[in-house]
Amino acid sequence: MKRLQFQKFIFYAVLLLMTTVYIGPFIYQFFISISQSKDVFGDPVKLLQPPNWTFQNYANVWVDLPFKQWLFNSLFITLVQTIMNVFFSALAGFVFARLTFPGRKFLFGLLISSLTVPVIILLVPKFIFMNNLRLVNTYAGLILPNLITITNIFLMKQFFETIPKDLEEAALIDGCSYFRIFWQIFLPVSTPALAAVAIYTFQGSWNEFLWPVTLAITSDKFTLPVGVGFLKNQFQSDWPLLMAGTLLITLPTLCIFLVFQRYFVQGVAASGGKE
Amino acid sequence: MPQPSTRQRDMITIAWLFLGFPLLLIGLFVFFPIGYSLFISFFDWNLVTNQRTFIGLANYTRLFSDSLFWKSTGNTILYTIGVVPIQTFLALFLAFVMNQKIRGRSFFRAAFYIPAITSSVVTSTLFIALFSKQGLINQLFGLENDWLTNPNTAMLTIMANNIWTTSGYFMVSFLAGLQSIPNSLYEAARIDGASTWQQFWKITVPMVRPVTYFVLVLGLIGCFQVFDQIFIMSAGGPVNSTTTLSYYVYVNGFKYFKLGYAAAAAIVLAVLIFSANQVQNRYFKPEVD
Amino acid sequence: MSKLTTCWRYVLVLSIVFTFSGCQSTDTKLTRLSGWSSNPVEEKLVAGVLADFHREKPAVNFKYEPIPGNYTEKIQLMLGTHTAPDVFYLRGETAPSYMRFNVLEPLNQYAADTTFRIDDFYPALLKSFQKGDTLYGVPKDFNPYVLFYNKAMFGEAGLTHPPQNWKELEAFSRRMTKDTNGDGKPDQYGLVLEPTIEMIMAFVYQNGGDFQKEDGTLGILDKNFLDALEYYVRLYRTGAATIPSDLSAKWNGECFGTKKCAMVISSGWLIPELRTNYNDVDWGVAELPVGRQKATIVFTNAYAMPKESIHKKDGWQIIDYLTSQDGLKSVVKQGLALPPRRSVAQNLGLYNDPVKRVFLQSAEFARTFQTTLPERWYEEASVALQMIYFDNKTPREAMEALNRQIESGILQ
Amino acid sequence: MATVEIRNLVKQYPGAAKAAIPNANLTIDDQSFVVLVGPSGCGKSTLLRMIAGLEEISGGELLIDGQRMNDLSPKDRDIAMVFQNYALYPHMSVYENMAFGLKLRKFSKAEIDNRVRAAADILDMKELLDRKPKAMSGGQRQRVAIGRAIVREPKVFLFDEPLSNLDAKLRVQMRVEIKRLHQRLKATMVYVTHDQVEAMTMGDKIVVLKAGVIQQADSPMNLYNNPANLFVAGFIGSPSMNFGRGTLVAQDKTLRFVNSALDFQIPASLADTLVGQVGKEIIFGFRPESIYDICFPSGKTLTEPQRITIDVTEPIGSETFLYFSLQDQVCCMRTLSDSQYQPNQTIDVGFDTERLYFFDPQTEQRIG
Repeated sequence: MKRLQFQKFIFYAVLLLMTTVYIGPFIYQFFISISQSKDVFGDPVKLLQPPNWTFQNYANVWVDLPFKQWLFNSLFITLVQTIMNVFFSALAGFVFARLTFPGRKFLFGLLISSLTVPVIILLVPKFIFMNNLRLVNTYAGLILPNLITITNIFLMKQFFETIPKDLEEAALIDGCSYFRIFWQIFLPVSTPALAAVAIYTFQGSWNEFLWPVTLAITSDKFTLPVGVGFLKNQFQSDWPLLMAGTLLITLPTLCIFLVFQRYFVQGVAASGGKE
Repeated sequence: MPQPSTRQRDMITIAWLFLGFPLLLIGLFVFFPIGYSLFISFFDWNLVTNQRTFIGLANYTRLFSDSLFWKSTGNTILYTIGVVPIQTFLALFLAFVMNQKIRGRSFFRAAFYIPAITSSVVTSTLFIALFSKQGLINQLFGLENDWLTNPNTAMLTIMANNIWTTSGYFMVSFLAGLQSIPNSLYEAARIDGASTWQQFWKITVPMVRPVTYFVLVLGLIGCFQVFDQIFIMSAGGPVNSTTTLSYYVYVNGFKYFKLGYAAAAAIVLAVLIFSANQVQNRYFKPEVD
Repeated sequence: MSKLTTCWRYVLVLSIVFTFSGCQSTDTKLTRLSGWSSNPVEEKLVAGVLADFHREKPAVNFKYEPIPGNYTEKIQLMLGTHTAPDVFYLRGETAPSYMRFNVLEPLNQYAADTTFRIDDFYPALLKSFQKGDTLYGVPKDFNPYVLFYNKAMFGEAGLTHPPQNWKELEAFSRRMTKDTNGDGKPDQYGLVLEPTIEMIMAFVYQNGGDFQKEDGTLGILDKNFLDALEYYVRLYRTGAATIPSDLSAKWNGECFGTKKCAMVISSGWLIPELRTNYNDVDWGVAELPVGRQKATIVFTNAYAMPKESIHKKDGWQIIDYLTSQDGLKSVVKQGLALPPRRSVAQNLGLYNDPVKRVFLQSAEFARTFQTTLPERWYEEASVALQMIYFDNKTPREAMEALNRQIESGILQ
Repeated sequence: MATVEIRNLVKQYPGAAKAAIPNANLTIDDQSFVVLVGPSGCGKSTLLRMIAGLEEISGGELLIDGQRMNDLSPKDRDIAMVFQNYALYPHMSVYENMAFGLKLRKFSKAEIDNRVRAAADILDMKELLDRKPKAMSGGQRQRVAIGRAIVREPKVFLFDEPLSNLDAKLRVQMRVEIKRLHQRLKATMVYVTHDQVEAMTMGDKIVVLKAGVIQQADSPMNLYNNPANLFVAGFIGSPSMNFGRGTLVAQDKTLRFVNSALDFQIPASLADTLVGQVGKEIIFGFRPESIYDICFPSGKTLTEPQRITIDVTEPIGSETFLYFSLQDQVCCMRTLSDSQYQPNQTIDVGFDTERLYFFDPQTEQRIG
């Protein structure tokens, strides 16, 4: 009995330690963000004293920086990408899961194999391409390349394959066209998968850095990560401001994650379970 | 070969119709760039002046005589070798812990997962604060190291950042794998007298091999491409000790505007990833039952 | 179900419309002016001057778009992607590559206007933006390296004047380097130098050397260059001077402000720091000590227009105003920038100011540090200096390595 | 209402060596209830799906009411289908499920409402209309699936093993209901099952398939009494027919069936047809209910007594099955439930001479 309790104690001690390692930095970040003094380093205890707290840094982020513009850009780009991505990856996933046509296997294999191609290899050609279309530093340029994600197609295909074939055939007999089957039967039935893909895409788009940092040149086209990333150079000594800004970027994904945790986990599980 | 019937033809038409726009996008932004990258790599192509000259393989020969290229390749490999095993093991360990009967499991799971959903800009900025000379880490451990400006520790710090953010993500992959292991297996092992630790090594580890493989593949691809953290935390420095291939490509392309040269380096990176994957396939791929 | 469907469809259509309509990049009717934004104060200042301009010339429709972060790369990127602003700041150090790429509008014709009086500018500044006789930028401000010294520490050490030459610099510095608490490590240094190529180049120029010679070949293995470098490094290695990171500081201004050293080589940007953060320091400035000749490094910026601009007339009006007597006056009055026009400095009486006079006089023998090498040379040079300061290589070894790296073709 | 004609229908899957259905011919009369039965993989579902239009027709013709249907899509064939897994749209209520096909065909709201309510009435599920499929039992779901077919008032109803996901009791109940529905709607129905009991109890006409080939198509009792071949004989009936191999021997102007366990005279009525097989191997078949203990009067003409040893007795309540071996073949015999047989008991039995079946071992066709 004693041994068991000791084991339990060790177990919870390890768990607690791990938890601290994983969320401790965010708590540190929060306390820096509400610090009155710009001199945040040194003895960490002084960050914990209430008289030193202020929320002014958050107000400063909002007022002094083009934060509103960046927030709008981030939201706009992310939402468009998420909605379109869900739609198009579902559409393509439906085709690969349900329709037979010559070259299907080959095409799908091609898509999957392209997943190992490093993103950086696409950067230069994509940029030249966008430049030729005069889309550098535009919303269209920022949005277009990420309207569809191959992983999402894969996820949707996986999910659609679990939907009984009967359902599709019943709909065919009921008089549905393929688009209607997709739109009125498969989509409504696939809410969990769509949610997973949507959340997934939202998170990816929201946090995307390489493409916007390359393509967005002027501040009015920056997304939040890019904007705040540059703030780092500009306000190197103003850690409370920086931390307030970074914490604000984290909030949307954090909220979405906490609310839809279940779908999130499903999405990762589905992409990781089989290959 | 019989002629496809009307219905088959319909289906083919519909399939292509549905796939049209997605494939167009993928073609434009994935497949075309891959080919175009190769094309560009044979040119001396300056973005600012938009002049291009065909120079054959000169970009590649220059690349191979550039000591910084070799250094970044070395850094990339070092980084991958340092990060992948630790992050994989940590993820598996976390998943194993999460799979036990514990109170507040979803809280802990969320806690481990939060770094994974956080923007790399945020985690990187956070790490700069944590690992600065007067930052929390030095305060806690009584050190005086300036982690990110010290060439010996800058890479370690970035590696720590990556491990910290991705282990939670892969934990979820493992968790799914773990939950598909029938409980009776553990029960049988307990009756046979296996301790928790033995259960972990003798049942969990072999049973999640397919997931492990998947995590290793993804981890490897991810590590070979590391960029954001480098860009924000160290910009390749100090003394190029954190310049990885991805960053090298970016700098050559968008700081020095040598597009052809950058494309050539990117191609080399792709080949490197491809070969590493082949090695993985060859030696680590679990047999499918 | 039908509700859900309708909702979906609505959102989808809307988002498609949005994507393809809301993406027009920049309003082509406006003349765009861009600079870096180093801090909010400066941004407000520029906005104020521009408001004056707008009052004077309401016909010119313009927009001020500051570019945060990685300015040099961003502007080159914009030039390459046809999105460049119609007027932008050009750093003196980076000017050669722009001029070489032939993407800037020559300004000689515009500046030939007699009311503009181009000959009023300090020649050293103009020279930074000239290729041959062609002018590509109009200087907007400048900042030379000068010597800041702590008067109290000088008094304590019994020194009556700032160092005049290299010998004095070393001797004075040694005299003021001391270990006050007896732990074997000095707590106060005479001089803090930064291990950067710009600061070293001031000494190289004083010694008659150059990084890249007139004919384009490298001068880093020449005796004049190496002697200056060796002198500079020796100050550090023999303990006559130190570097900021050894004092846990980010830059030498911080060391000077916290009274950890008696002298630093720095420029205008240190002054506001001293006034706001370290106002208990009693300081003075002097021209840099002289080597074989008088020389210093100057950092200067100019206004330039891209060749591709479609608003060159309006663009020039902006440049014209901002670099005119009136325009410069209001900038100078409000802030700390030094006017690139001699007449403005004289009219504002800046030559009577004991601090500003030093800066203005330095402009007469200052040089902008420029090379025509591809940008990567700078990283390589930093690596070479790191080798000296952190890997204990001799200056010659490091410069030989740098020379190899540059000559090997990667940088050509 | 409609007839369905299948003429030389062929199903060839691409890449498969053999055709799934080499050549099928079948006529389904108007208002009839036809059951397609056979072991799994025999092609019965394929055939049904070809009628539905869910499978491509590789050759031959499919006519509904005399019209060629081969190239029409399922929705244009005026058929309705009930699936094994119900295939209800999980996101729609019962009402919406039933109305969906009508909506797509642009029926007026009133007409849709009429039909749905009428169908709900027939199937006695008015109170279920607002429910979602998830909230219903298997039987209720099956009812909805049938209701969805009814509202369409199609020319032909197709059922693809609709009862196999239900438990045994419910299955019997639904069987009756579908039968009743058929009588009420007077519609043409094609029903696929692997369960021969279901086939026997429901069909007007049963079509037995094996490996894509129609073995026999006939009324249930004809199929039972006059199986065309070894397969049908073995497939129809439960417990199934017993078989034994032996030789026909001519002796004293009579024919005898002889093997190591059995030796009996073939009745004169059969002797004429079998005389050509003398000296050849032959397969003998008898049903469990046409073998009798000679100790009890049966009122039948029996063959000479044959001695058997009981291995296992299996009382099922209404009757008792006895199992015994003939030449290593397990055979079954049906007896009354009050009989007191014991394992290892030896008894003498005779076969009902009216119900002896003989098959050619090569062709497996019935020869007598």
